[in-house]
Amino acid sequence: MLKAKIEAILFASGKPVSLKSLAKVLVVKADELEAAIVEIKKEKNIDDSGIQLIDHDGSLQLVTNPAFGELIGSLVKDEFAGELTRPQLETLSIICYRGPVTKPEIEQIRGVNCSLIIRNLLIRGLVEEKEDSVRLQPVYIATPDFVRHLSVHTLADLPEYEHFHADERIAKLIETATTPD
Amino acid sequence: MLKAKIEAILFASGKPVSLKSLAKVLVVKADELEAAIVEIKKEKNIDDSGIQLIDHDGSLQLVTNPAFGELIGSLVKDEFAGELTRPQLETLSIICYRGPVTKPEIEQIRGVNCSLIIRNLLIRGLVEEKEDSVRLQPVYIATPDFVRHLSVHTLADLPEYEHFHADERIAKLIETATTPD
Amino acid sequence: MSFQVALDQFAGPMQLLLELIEKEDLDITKVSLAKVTEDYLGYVNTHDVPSHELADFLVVAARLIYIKSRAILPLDPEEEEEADALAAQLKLYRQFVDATVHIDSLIRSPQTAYDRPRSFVPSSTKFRPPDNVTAETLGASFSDLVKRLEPFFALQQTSLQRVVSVQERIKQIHQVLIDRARMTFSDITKGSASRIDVVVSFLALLELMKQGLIKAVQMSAFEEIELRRID
Repeated sequence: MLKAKIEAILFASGKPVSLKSLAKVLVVKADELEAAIVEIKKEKNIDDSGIQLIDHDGSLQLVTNPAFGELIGSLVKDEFAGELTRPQLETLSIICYRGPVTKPEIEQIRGVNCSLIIRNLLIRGLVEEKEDSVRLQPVYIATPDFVRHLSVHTLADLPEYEHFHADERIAKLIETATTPD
Repeated sequence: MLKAKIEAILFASGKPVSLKSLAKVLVVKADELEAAIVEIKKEKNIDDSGIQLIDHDGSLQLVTNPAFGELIGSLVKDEFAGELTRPQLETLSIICYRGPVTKPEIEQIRGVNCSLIIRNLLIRGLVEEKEDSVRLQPVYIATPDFVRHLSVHTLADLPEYEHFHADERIAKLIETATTPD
Repeated sequence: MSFQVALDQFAGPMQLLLELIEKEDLDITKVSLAKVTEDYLGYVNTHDVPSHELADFLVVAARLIYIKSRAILPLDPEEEEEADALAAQLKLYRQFVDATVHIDSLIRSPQTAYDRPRSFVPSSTKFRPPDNVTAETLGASFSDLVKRLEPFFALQQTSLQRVVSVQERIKQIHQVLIDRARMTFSDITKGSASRIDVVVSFLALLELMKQGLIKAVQMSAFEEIELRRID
């Protein structure tokens, strides 16, 4: 029944729901919740399901199967279409692969000041800002809407994700490369 | 695959869809469609499914399992009642001090996408939407109900209204909303 | 239906550097950086880099000129580091070009997941006032917002003070030399508002020398650079 309840809540909200609030509303322990979610993913994240589950930033959301993108796109309006500039695309890619990532880290990779580009991505709802309790400065991650647009079930499904996200050498380069004042 | 496509269409449209238009969009015959729908009902219209399919007056719609009505109801109440979050309060203050103001203008000031927040404020009856003949897009203002709730005769009685309402730097920032970079 | 990416522009100085190095079939090393310095300066000189990005291009230009100037002299370890740092940064950037390709192809693909319109939105808008909002909290919230925007207002102000472009500066210096026949580098940079401005002047000088319009003479290192008109 837990599985059905989770499904009902996600369906009714139509937006990402955090694992935390799910656990609270359903009065279940984290591991029970986890197990049910694994089951739901197994059932839904297959070619033959019209509805699938996205898992991003500690939140879950039900979406349509990306394979039917063209079919659905012809029926409903997509608010997120539009033009991206090269600098925006570059910044967005860094945030998807390295997020949560700070502004200085992004600037280290791109070699340019990124304040205005990040602001623009924030306004367009493609990335969002979070406070990071360890780094004590804002960090940036992709929004659920953008993850949905990428048609992956979670960012870890991006091509070569492990390589870019966790690579120690990249981490070190970001840290040690001198900032162009 | 037909089953999955029907499911995806019903999910994304969020309202009843007639059998006629389904058959047209999917380019299938009525009896094929019927057969697929019978299958979907068998799968979904059981106690252990969070989402169910209802069939009314020649139209189909996905809904939550009515058994979870109370659970869902408690979530709804939370979202549209109670205290405002800090981002909601900030957006509301912009609409009160700078209204009538468009969504892109609010987003320029806050530096983040505000679609969901504005929607929430609208549903709670705190702000309303008007057509603006000059800007040719909807503008937002506080509702009379909300102004009364604030115990002021007019918004101009808000603290530092003159100062904030006329702030030149904000006016300049707003200007950039009409000229995308 | 999906995003479009405008391809006809540079994403930034790193992309430009990378393309120059790859065009020459070079590895990313400090030697290569020194080699492509002229091409890089040439690009910045002849293209209309947007004013808000020009500063970033010029910072990299300054680093390249520095590396190039040191390439002919024995380096002390500290200076070696500066050259290595730029090479390392470029290698890092190179890696993320692949990440960008992945994201680009995903957003171009017709595959897209759609979410569901909010279903439990109450059908009628009913007035549901919040408990925590008064005229005072609204005022405080707006006032906090204005405070938070202060740095942004300052940033806007500076980007409005458009950096004098290299082309404009070339014209200025050339004009002055038509009138005066000779002058010093500090005459030109005296009025500079920032270091970027000095770099712009320096780039303009290099260009004027290349065009054979002026001659620069420096008696010894760190001495004043004297500029003469070639008649």
